[in-house]
Amino acid sequence: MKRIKINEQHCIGCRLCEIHCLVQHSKSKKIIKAFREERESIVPGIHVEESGYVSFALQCRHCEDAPCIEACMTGAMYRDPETEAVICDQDRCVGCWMCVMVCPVAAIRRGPEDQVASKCDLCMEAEIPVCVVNCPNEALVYEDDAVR
Amino acid sequence: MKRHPYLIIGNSVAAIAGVEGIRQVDDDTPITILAREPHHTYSRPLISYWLSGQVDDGDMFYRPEDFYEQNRVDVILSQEVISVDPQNQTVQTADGHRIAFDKLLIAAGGQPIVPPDIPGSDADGVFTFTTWDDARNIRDFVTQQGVQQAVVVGGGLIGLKSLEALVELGLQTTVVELADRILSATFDQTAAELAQTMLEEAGVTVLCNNTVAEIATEDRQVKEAILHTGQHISCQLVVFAIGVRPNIQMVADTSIAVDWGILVDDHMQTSVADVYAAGDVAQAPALLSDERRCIPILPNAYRQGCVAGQNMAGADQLYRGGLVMNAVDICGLPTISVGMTTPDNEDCEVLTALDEEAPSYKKIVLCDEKVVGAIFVGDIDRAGIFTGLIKQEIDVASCKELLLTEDFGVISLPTEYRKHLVSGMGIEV
Amino acid sequence: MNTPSCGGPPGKSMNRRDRGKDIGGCAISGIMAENGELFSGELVMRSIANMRERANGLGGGYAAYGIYPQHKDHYALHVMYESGQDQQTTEQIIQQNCLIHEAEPIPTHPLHVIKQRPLLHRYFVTVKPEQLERYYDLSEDDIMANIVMTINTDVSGGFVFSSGKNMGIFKGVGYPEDIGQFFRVDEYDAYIWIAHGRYPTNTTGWWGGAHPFGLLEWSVVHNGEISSYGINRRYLANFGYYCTLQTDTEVIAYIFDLLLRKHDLPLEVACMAMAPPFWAEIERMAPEQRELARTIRTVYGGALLNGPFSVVVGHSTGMIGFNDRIKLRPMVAARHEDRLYIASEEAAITEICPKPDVTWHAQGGVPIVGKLKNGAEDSAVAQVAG
Amino acid sequence: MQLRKWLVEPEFRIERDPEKCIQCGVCVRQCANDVHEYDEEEEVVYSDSTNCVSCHRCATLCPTDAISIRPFPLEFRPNAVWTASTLRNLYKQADIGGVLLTGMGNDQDQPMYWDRMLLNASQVTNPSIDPLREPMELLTYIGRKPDSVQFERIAGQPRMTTQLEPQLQLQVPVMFAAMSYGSISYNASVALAQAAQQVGTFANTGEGGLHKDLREYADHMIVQVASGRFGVDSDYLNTGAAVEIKIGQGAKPGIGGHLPGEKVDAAISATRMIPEGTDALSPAPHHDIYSIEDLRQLIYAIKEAVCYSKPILVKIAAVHNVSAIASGCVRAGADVLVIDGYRGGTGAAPTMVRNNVGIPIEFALAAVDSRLREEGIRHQASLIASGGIRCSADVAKAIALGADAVNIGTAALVAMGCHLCQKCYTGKCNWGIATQDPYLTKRLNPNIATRRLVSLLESWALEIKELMGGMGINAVESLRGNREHLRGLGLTNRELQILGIKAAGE
Repeated sequence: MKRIKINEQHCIGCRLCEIHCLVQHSKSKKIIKAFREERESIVPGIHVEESGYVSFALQCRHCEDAPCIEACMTGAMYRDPETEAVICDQDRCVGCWMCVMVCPVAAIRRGPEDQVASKCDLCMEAEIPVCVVNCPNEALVYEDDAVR
Repeated sequence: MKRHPYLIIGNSVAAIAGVEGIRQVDDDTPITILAREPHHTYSRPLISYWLSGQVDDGDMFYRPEDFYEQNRVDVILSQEVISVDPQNQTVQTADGHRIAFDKLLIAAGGQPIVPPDIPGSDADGVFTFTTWDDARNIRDFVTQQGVQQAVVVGGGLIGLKSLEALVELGLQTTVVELADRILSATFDQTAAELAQTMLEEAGVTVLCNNTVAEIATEDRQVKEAILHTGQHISCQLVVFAIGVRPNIQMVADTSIAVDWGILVDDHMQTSVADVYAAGDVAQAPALLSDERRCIPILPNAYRQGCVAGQNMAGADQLYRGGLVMNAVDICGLPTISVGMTTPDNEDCEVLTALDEEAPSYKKIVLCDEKVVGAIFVGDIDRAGIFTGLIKQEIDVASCKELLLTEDFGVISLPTEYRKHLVSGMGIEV
Repeated sequence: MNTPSCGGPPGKSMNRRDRGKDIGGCAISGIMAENGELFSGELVMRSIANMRERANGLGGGYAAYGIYPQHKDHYALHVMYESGQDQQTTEQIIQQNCLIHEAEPIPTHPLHVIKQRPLLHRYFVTVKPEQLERYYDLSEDDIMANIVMTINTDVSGGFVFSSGKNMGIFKGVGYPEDIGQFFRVDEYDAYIWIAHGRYPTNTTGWWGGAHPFGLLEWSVVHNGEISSYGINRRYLANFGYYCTLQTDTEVIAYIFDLLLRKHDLPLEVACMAMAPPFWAEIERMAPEQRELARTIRTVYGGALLNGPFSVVVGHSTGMIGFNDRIKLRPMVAARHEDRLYIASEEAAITEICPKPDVTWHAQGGVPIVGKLKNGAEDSAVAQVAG
Repeated sequence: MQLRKWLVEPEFRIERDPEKCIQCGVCVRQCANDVHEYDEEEEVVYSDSTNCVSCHRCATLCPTDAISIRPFPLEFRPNAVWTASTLRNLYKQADIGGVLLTGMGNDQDQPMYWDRMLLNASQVTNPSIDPLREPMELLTYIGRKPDSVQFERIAGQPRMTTQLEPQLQLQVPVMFAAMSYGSISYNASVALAQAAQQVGTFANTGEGGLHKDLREYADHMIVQVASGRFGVDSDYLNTGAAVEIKIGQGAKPGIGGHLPGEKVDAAISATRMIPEGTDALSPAPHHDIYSIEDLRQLIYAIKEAVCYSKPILVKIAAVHNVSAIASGCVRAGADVLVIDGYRGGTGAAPTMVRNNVGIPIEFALAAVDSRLREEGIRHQASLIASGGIRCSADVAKAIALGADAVNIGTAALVAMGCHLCQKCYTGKCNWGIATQDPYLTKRLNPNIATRRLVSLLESWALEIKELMGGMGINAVESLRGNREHLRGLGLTNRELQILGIKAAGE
C-alpha cells in the first residue's frame, strides 16, 4: 500500500504538516478561517516530536497487523479496502481508548472534546496527504512500500 | 454425515477473528459458525453503552450485515454446543444434532459467575451483565418495574461499565467490592482512588472490603442487599459482576486438556490436533509470565482467534502471548492499565507522577530496565508507547528519566527502536 | 609570426576588403578527369550557366588545374590591381622575394557586360634562394603563402587571387558565363575544373570577393555560410593564417591548407575535423574509430565548420566535395567513366553529361573525393611540389 | 554582536499582516536569528526586526504569506557621497571595530558587462536549427590539447599516433565552483557532488578536503589544493577526477581564508585533517609558491603524484595583468586555467576587498583568450570563466568570448535555496547551506537540492542549445571563442577592443 515514509533526517520541525493537516480536516479547508474558527476543535492526525535538533512528524503508520483494529470493540477502526489505510469511523467510535492503549507510536489521540478517537486518515479526500504535499523538505514521502 | 471443514463454536470477537484469520490464508473453503445467541455478531463490550442509550441497536454489530456472506460463513444461530467429541471429530448440540468437523475452533467465551450460596440470588431483579440479552433484560426490568436503586456486586471492569450505564439510566447506585479498592486487578491504590472519586462525583456509593451476603426479597422481587458487614442497602436491582468462568463444560471428560480454561499452545491449538480454542475460553501463553493464563480481554480474543484461524487454514502463525491490559473510561476519566501494575517483585522499580487536580496519574513499573507495567489516569495519550515497550521488552535505561515527562514521546525512545517504529517497517502485534 | 616581410595580424590595412563578413547563396560545379585527361573549360561554363538562377551577377569564377604545363614548377600568381601604383608596390614585394620567370597581363576578351575591371596580371615565380636560406625553417610553400598573405594584407589595392603551380583561378564581378568568356576560359585545357556563380546578399562589387578562393594549390568554391566563422578565423590565426577577405571561403581554404599540408592529416580525417560526426554517432563507433573521432573533435574543435555549406575544393591531385554535417545546402554528384561531377543541382550535371553511370546526393559531412589515378596517395598534399 | 540601537537602525522591517497571520509559529521555529517570538501569554507572534537579515526563510515558509520584509523605511538624509551603506559601515566599525566582513559576491552597482553584450541569430541566409528536432551538442572536453594530431603511414594506411592527455568530459559546459565542506554544509556538498554526477559535470571540493562519504562521487569531483593544504594527501589527489591548485579567488584576491574553530566539528576535522575545534587558516599565498617557477614545480609535483593521469587546473583571480599571469600559468604546465572574476562569491571576505579588488571576468576572459591565442598556446590549456555567471545567456556569452566552460557558485547556491542575505560568515544560514549547525543543516535535503541543481543545469543546457540553434550552430566548439556572435551595447571603443567584439549594428 501507499504509506507515508518519514525521513527523520530531513524533518526541520517547522510543523507545517500539523498546520495543513488541521486545515484539511476543517470544515472550511481555508487556512485562515480554519485557524480562526476550528483551531481548538481539531486534533491533527500528525504530531511533530522534537528533541534537540532531531525531530520528525509522526502519524499513524497504518500497520499491516494493526493492533488498533484488533483492539476495537465496535468495529469503528477498520482498514479501508481500497487504500488499505486504517480509518476510524468516528460515528461508531464510543471512546473506549483501547486503540490508544495498543498503538505503539501513540498516533491515535482523543479527538474533539475527547469523545472519540482521532487519527490520520491519509487524507482520503486528497490524492496525496496534505502533510506530504506541504512538507518543505520532503521529510514525509508518500510512496508504495514494496518492502513488505 | 456432512463434515464441516471449519467449524467454529461461538460468534463473538474470537470467533469472528477466527473467520478473518482463516480467510487471510484460505479464500474459499466454507466456514460454519454455531452460535448460542440468536444475534448477528455483536460487540459484547458495547452492551453498557447500549444500556445507557449511547449506542442503538444498529451500532451494536461487530461486523457489517453482509459479513457472513462476504466471508462465505454458514452461521447457525441459537445452537448451543453441549459437548465435543474430539476422537470422532463431532460436536453435539443442545437440540441433539451431531455435527462433524475437520477443524474446530472453540470460541465459546465465558460464563458470568453468580455465587449460588447467596440467598436470593435467584430472585427477579438479579442479573449478570455479559450478553446483549442481559442488557435487554435489565433495561426491560428497569422500565417495567420502575427501578430506583441498584447494587452492583463487583468493582471490576464489567461492574464499573454496568454502573456507568445504570447511573446514566438515572438509578441511584452502589457498588460493592470485596477487595480494598475498585479495579483491584489492574489498579493500584492511587489510581483506584482517583477512579473512585470520579464515581462518587457521579453519585455512586462505593463500598470496598465488603460483599453481598444476602439478597432480601419480597414476592421474588429484590428489596435489599444485605452486606457482610450487616449493612442493608435498599434496591430493586442487583447486578453480579464478579467475574467470568470459561465455558469448558463442553470439553469436560474429553482428551482436550483443561485447567481454568481450555489449554492451548502458542499456535492456539488444544492438546488435540485440529481442535483450537481462542478468546475467553482459552488459557493461552502470556507475556510476563511462565504460565498459561486466561486473560479475558478483547484485543487478546481477537489476536487468538486470528492466529487460530490462520493456523487452522494451514499457516504457521505464532501467538506471542497475551498481556493484561485495559482501557476504561470511568465517568469521563480515561484510564489505561497495562501489564504488571502492582508488582510483588521487590526488584521492580516504580516511577509515579500524580496530579490530583487534573486529575492525572502515571505509574511505570520497571524490571531489569524494562517496562513491565503502566497505569495512566487522565492523560492517556502516550500510553500505547508503553504497551509497545512492554510487548517488545525494550531496554529503556537510556530514556528512563524521560518516561514520566510531559513531552515523552516516540522521539524519547532508544534510537534503534524509535527508528524501527518510525520507519513503519512493521509493528509486531 | 612567420610572415617573412612585413606581414602581421590583420587590421593594419583599412582597405575596402575589410568590411562585414560576406554571406550569401551560390551555385557551384566541379568536373574532374581522374585519368588526368585535359579538357576545355567550355564544359564547366555550360554547367554553371545552367544554374544562372542561383547567381545574381555579383560574382563568378573558375579554377583550372593543369593549364600551365610549361610552368609546372613555378608558382602562377594571378594578381589584380586597382591602380598602377598598387601594381608597382606589389611587384616590388614579389621581386624582393621571388625570381620572376615570366610576367604578363592575363589574356581577356573585352565584354561590355563586364564593367570596372581591375588590372589583371600573372607572374610565374619561384622563391629566391636567399629567401629560402633566410627562412630555413620554412618550406617554399610556407614562404610563398606568407608572401601572398603579406601582399593581401598590406597592399590595399593589390590582391593575389591565385598562387598555385600549374593551375589558375579566373574570377570577377559578373555572371559566371560572362566571366568565363571574359577570361577566355574555353581556351584553357585542364583535368579539374571548378566553377562558381555568386549570390552575395551584400552588394559588393569587388573582384577579389568572387570565388573560387585560392591559396597555393588550393581552390575553394563554396555555397553557404559558416556560422563558426568567428572561431575558425581565430583558430587559424593561432597558426599564422590571417583572414583578410571576411569570407567563409577563405577560411575553408586555409583550413584545408592547415590540415592537409601543415598537419599532414589524411584527407578523410581532415574532412572529419571540418564536418565531424555527432558525439552520439562517435559513441556507436568501433573502439579504434571512436578514439580517432574523439581525438579529432577534441583537438580540432576550432576547425569544425558549422552552419550550412556545400563546398568543392580543388587541388593538383584531386577534387573534394562536401557538405556541412546536417546537410543544409544542396550537392549532387555523378560519375561517368573517368569523370567525377559535383554540382549544386543535378541539372547542371545532366546538361553536360546526359547519362551518367551513377548519380547520388552527397551526405552531410561525408566527402566526395576525386583523385588522380596515378597519384593514389591518401593525402592530396604529398606530391605538391611535383 | 548586537549593535546599539542608538546608532544603527535595523536594515529591514518585518511586516506581519494581522489579517493573515494565524499565529502558527512556523516563522518562530525557522529563524536562527531569533527575530520572531511567540508570546504564550498573549498567544501572538511578535517580530523584532533588529536582527533580521532578510533571508526570507520565514516569509517563504509562512503558510499564509503573512510576512513581508522590506528595507527599513527610515532613510538617511539623501547624500550621493555618503550613502546609507557607507554610513552603516562607519557606524558599525566605530562601534565594534575590526575588519568589516561580508559573504557572497560583490553586490555593488558596477557595470555588468554580460548585459552589455548581445548574441546573434540566423535570418534567411543561414537557417537556424531547432534543438528539439536536430542534434545540438554541448559535450566539452577540458584539458590540454596538442596543436595537431599525428599519423604514421604503414603501407599507405594512416594510423593515429597521437594520444590525448587526460581530459574531463563535460556534458554541459558548466561546472560547480569550488566550495569547501566547512564553508558549506555536508548536505550542500553532497548535493553538488550528486548533481555533478547526474548531469555529467564536476563539483569542486574547494580547500575543504574530500569527505569520505563523497568518495563515491569522486569521478565527478575536482579536488583542490590550496594554500592551507587542508585534506591533501596522495590518496586525495589520486581520488579526484582532477586536481586544482588554487592561487586566488575572485571575491578576495590576495586574501587567505579562515574557517572558525567552532565550525570544525569531528567530520570537518577528519576531512580537513586538522584537530577538532581549531581554526582552519589558509594563508594568503602558498608559502611554497613565491614565483611562477614555484608554481611549475607544484604542478609537476602533483602530476608526478597522480602519474600524469589527471588534468591539473590552476585557479587565479582576475586581477589587472591577468593575461600575462595566465600565460605564465599555462606555460608552467596548467592543463586548465580557471579565472575567477571580481563578482565571484565567498563564504567570508573583508567587505573592502570584495568590493574593490579585481576586475570583471568578461574583460579578464577576453584578454586571456586573446593573449593565449596570440602566443599560440591557447590549445595548451582549457579556460574556465567564473565569478558572476548568472544565467545560460551569460554562459553562452562567456563561451563566445573564449571560455571552454564556466564555473557557477552563487547560481548553484541560489538553486539550492540561498537568498543572498550575505551572512554566510555568521554560520547561521537559515537555508542550511553555509552552516554546520545540525539544526540548520538538515533544512537542506540533499536530494531536493540535487534535483534542483540538476534541473538548473539541464534547463541551462536547453537554453544554451536554443541560443546556439538560433545562431545556426549545432556544436558548442563552434561557439567557443566565436566573438562574431557577440555585439557590444553601450561600450566604449576601448572596451569593445578588449572584449574583441564589434558594436551592435556593425
